[in-house]
Amino acid sequence: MTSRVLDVKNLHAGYGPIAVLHGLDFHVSEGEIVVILGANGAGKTTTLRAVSGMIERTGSIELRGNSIAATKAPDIVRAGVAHVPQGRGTLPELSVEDNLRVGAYIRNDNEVNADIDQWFEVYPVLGQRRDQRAGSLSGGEQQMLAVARALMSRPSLLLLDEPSLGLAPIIVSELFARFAEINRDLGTTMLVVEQNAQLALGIADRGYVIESGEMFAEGPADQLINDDSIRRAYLGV
Amino acid sequence: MALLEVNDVEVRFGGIVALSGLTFDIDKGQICGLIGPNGAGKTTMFNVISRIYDPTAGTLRFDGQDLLTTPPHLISKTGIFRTFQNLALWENMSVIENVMAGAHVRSKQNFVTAMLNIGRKGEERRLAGEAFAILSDLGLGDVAFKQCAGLPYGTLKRIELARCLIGKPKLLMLDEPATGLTHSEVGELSKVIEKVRTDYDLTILLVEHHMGLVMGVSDKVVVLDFGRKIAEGLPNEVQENPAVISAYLGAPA
Amino acid sequence: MDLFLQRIFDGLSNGATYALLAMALVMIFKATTLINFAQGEFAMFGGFIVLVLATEQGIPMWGAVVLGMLISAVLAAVIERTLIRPFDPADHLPLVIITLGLFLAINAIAGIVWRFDPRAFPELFPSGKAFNIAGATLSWYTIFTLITILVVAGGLTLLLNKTKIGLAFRAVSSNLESSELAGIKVGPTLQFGWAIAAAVGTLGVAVFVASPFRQLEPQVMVTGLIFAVSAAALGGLDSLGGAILGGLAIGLVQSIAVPYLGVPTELSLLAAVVVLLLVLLFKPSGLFGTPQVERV
Amino acid sequence: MGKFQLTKGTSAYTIYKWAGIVLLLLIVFIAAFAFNDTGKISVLDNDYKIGLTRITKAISFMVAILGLQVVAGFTGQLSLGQGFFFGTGAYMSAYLVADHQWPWFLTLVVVVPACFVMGLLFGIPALKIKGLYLALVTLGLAAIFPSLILLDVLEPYTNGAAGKIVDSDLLPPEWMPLDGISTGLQRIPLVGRYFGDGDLSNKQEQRIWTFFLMAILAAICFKMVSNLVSSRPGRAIRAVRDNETSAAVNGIGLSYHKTMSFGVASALGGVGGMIYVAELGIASQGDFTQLLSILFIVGLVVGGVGTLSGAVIGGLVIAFVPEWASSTQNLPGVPERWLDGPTGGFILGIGLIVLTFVLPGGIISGVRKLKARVVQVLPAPIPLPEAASVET
Repeated sequence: MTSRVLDVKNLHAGYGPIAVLHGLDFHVSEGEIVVILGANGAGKTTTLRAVSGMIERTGSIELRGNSIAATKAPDIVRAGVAHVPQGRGTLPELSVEDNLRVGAYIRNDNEVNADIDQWFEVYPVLGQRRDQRAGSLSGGEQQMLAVARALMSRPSLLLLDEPSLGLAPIIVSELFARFAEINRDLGTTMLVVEQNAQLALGIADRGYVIESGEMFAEGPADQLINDDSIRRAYLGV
Repeated sequence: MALLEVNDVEVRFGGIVALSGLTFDIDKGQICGLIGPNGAGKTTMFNVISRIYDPTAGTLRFDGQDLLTTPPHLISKTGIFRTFQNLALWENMSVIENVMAGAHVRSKQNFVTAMLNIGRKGEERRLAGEAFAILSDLGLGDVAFKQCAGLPYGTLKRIELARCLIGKPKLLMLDEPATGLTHSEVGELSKVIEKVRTDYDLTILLVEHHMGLVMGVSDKVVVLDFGRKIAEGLPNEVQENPAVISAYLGAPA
Repeated sequence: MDLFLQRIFDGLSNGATYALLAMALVMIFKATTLINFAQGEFAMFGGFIVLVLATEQGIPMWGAVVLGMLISAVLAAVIERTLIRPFDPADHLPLVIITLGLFLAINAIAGIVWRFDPRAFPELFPSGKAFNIAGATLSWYTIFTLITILVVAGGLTLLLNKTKIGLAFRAVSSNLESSELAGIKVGPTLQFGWAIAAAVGTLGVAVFVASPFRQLEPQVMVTGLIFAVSAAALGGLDSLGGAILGGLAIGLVQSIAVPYLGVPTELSLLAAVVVLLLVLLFKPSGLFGTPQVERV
Repeated sequence: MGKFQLTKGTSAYTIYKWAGIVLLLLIVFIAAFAFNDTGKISVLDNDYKIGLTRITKAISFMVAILGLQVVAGFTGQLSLGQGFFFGTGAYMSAYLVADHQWPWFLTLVVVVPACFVMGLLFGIPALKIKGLYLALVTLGLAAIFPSLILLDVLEPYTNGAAGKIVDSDLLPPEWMPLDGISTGLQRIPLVGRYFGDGDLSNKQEQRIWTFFLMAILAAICFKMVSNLVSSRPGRAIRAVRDNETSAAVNGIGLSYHKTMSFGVASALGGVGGMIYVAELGIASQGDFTQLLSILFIVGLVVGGVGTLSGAVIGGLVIAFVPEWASSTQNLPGVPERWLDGPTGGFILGIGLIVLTFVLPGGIISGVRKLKARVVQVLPAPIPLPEAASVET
C-alpha cells in the first residue's frame, strides 16, 4: 500500500455560525489524483479551505503523518501543500512573471528562474505575456497561471478548487489533460474539487461524493463514473 | 394567471454575459424552483427582479406592471420581498425590530412626527403586535426581544422570512434558504415554506441547490446553465432531462 | 509673469512635502485600504527625532535624517504590531479610532517633550537662490526637494520591485488570500508597509521644515495631513506615482489659487478640501488609482 | 442574571423608572446649587474644579455628540465634521444676540433650520462617498471652519480673529426664588455647608439659571432623538447602518435617510454650539478647529457608539478630562515638567486606544454590564391578535 499524503478524519468546518462540514473522512495517497464531487453548496470548497488552513476547523488533518489541523495557511504552504483557490486567485496587479515569483516565495534555492522558464515553455502563452498584468489575461490563461504559480512552490500536494468554473468546455478539457500530464511527469499528488463529475473522474484515480457536508459515496473513479449515486447527490432523484 | 413574467432578459457585466434570453413566468400561488450549477445566473436573476442589477435587454412584468420602470427602493411597495443567500439581517437590532423595520413601506411615521412623538406610540404598538404575531407563528416568539447577533443560523433564516412576511408580499423570493442548515432543519424548512405559502397567500420563487428541498416543494422548476434556460417543467421531468443531467454532471472529456 | 513663475516654484516645493506624506499614506492604503489619520503626527514626531539627533547629539544633518527615518520606522513597526494587527483589517472603524487616538497621543507627547515653541531646523540643503529665470527665483531648496522626491520614488520602486519583501508587499496589496496561499505571512508584510511609510513621512517633514521660512513644532502637520490626503486621493490612493503628481498638483493649486482666483490666504486649505471632494465625487479612483469594484 | 427582574409595563417597573428620573433631577438640582461657585475636589495637592460653567459646557458637548450618535452611531456614516456645525451654531447665535439683541433661545429658530439645511447639503456627497473617504472629507470640512471665520466678507459678522463677544446674560425671572432655595439648602444640617454661604450673587444666579435652561434644552434634544430611535425612521437609519442592500430591498430609501440623518445631526451640532456660546460669552474661531471634531468622536467612542447615555458620558469626558489633566500639577513619581504639557490630549488619546481594546462598546457598555448584575428589565409581553395561530 502506498503511503498516505493526506489523511483527514472527522473534519468539521464552517463560516461563523454556519456549519458546513459535518465530519468528513477522506485520504489521498502518494501520486494519486483524487476528486471530491458534489453539487453546489455541498461543502467542496469549504473542505479545501479547511485543509489549507484558510478557515477555522476541527478534526484530524495529517500531512504525511504530521498533524496540520492547527497550522496556519502560510505554514501549510511551507509544509508542501499548494492551493489554487476557486476563481483562480491570481494577483491581478502583478505581472505574470511576478505572479510566478510569488509562487516561489517560500523557496530559497537558485532554481527559481529556471522553473519560471520551464513554465513558460509548458505554457508558451504565459511566456509571451510575462510582463503583462495578470488581470489582463483571459480566464483560461489565468487558470493556467494560477496552477503554474501554485506549482512554483514545488508542492508535494496540489489542491485545485473547481478549475473548470466559468471556462469554455474546450479550454476545460485541455486544462484537465494538462493536470493528468503534470501528475504523470512531476509526480504531483492532487486533490481536485469539481462539480463536473464526468470530466474530473476522467483523470482521477479515486473519487468522493459529498452532499450537505457529509460523505455520500466513494470509490475508484471508473466505478463511480457508472454509479447512480452522483446523480442522486446532484439532482436529488 | 401569471404574476411574474420574465421575458427575454439579458444581463451583461462588462463583456461577460450573465443571463441571456431568459424567459419564464410564475403563476399566482405557485412555488417555482430556480436551479442550475454554480455560476448559472440564479442569483443574478434574483438581483434583476429586486432591481439591484439593470438588465441590458428584456422585460419584467409583475402583477400587470412594468417592473423595470420601478425604482429599486419602491420594489417592496409592489409586493416583492426577498431573503438573502448569506443572510442580510440588521445585526445590531433586536429580532422584533428587524421584523418591524420590514414593515417600512406599510408604516407612516417620518422624522418630524417621530421626534415630536406625534402618533408614534400607536404605530409602534401596532407594528410590535403584528411583528410578534408573525414571529410566534414561525415559532420565534421566544427570541423576539433578543439581539440578532449570536442566534443560531437556522433561527436567523426564519427571522429573515418573518421580516419579509410582515411586508405582506405577493411574491416572496428565497435565495438559497437551505444553505448552512442541517438535514433535519431542511426538512422543517420545506414545511415552513408550504405553510407560509398557504397561510400568507404567497407566490414563491425559490433559488436553491439543495435538490431534495427544491424537488419536494416546487410546483415547477426552471433550470439555468451558463445564463440560459435549459429546462422547465415539473420536478420529476426536470430530473430526467438529459440536458439538465449533463449540465450538472458534465460531459465526458 | 515672473510672479506667476515664482508661485509655481513655491507651489512645487510645498507640493514636494505633500507628495512625500502622500506616498506614506499610499504605502499603508495600498496594502490595507486604511488611512492612517496619525500619519502626519508620525512624521512630525520623526522630525523631532531628527532635530534632537542633529542638535543635541551632534550627528551630521543627513546622518541624523537617515537615523531618524530608521527610528521612526522601528517605532511604526512596533505600533503596527501592538495596536493595529490585533484588529480585523476589513473592519475599519476600530482602526480609524486607533489612529485617531494615536493622533491625539503622539501630538500630546511631542508637546509634552518638546513644547509648542517653534524650533529652527538645521539646514538640509544649500541655501540661497540657484537660478533666476525670467525674474523668478528658483532656490536650491526647491531644486533639492524635487530631487528628494525623485530619489525616494526611485528608492521605493527598487524596494518594491527588486526585493523579496517588496514582492510580498505587492502580492498582499493585490490579493491578500492568494498571498497567504503562497506562504506569505501577511502581518509582517503589512508591518513593513507601516515602517516604510513612517520613514518616508519623517523625510517629508524634515524636508518641509528645512525650508528657511519654516520651523518645527508639534502642530506642523495637523493641517498637513489634509493636504497630503487630498494629494493621495487625487493621485489615486494606491498609486505611488499618483501620490507624487497629486502632491505637486495640490501644492500648485494652493499657491496659484490663492493669488489668482482671489481665494484668501486663509482658505488655501479649502482648495485642498475642494479637490478632495471633487475627486471622491467624480473619480473616486483618482487619476492613477485602480478602480474599486463593488459587488452585491 | 440580575438579582431583580422587572417587566416593562408593570407597576414595579413604573416605580423603578420614575425613581430613576427623580434621582436624575435631584442630581441636576443639587449640582446646580452645590457647584454654582467653583466646586472643587482636591486629590494629592491637585485641585479639580467642577464649576457649573464647566458642566454647562459639558452639556453643549453632549448635544453635539448626540448629533454624532444620529449620523455616525445610528446611521453608520463616519463624520468627522461635527465641529463645523457646532461652530456655525455658536457664531450664528452670538451674532444674533450680540448684534440684534435676540433672546438666546429665539436664535434656535435660525440656527436649527440653517444647520439642518447645511447638514442636508453635506449629506449629499455622503451618498456617493463612503466610510473612510467620508471621514476624510468631513475632517477637511472641520479643518477649514476657522479660516472661514477669518474671511474678510464675514469679518463684520464674526469679528475675525478677535472673537465675537456676547455680553447678554440669561437672568432668572423675578418669580424664581433661586436665592430662597439656596438658603434653604444651606440650612440642612450636616450637608448644608456644601451649598455655599449666604445669598447668591447675580453671577451665581445667572449661572444656575443658564445651567437649568440648557439642561432642559438638552433633555428635550435627548428625548427627541430617543423618540426617533424607536420609531419607523429610526429603525430605518439603523437598518441602513447594518446592511444597506437589505434596507433598500425592504423599501428604505438610502439617500433620503442618510441625508436626513446628516441634517438632524448637524442641527443638533448647531444647538450644542448655541449652548456653548451662551455659557462662554464669546465665540472664537480657535475653539472650533478640526481638533474639536476629533474630540467629539472621542466622546462618541469613549461614551459608547449608538447609545444616548453614551453621549452624556462622552460630553462629560471631553469637557472635564483635558481640564483636569492640566490641573494635575503634582503626581508622585512624575516629573513636574511633564505635567504642565498637553496631558489632556495624551490621556484622551491613550484612553481611546485602551478602550478600543478592552471595552469597544465604550464606558456605557461597562456600566450596563454592571447594572445587569443587579437589575434585569424584561420586555412587556405583547398580546397576540386572536386570529393568529400559534405553532409550537
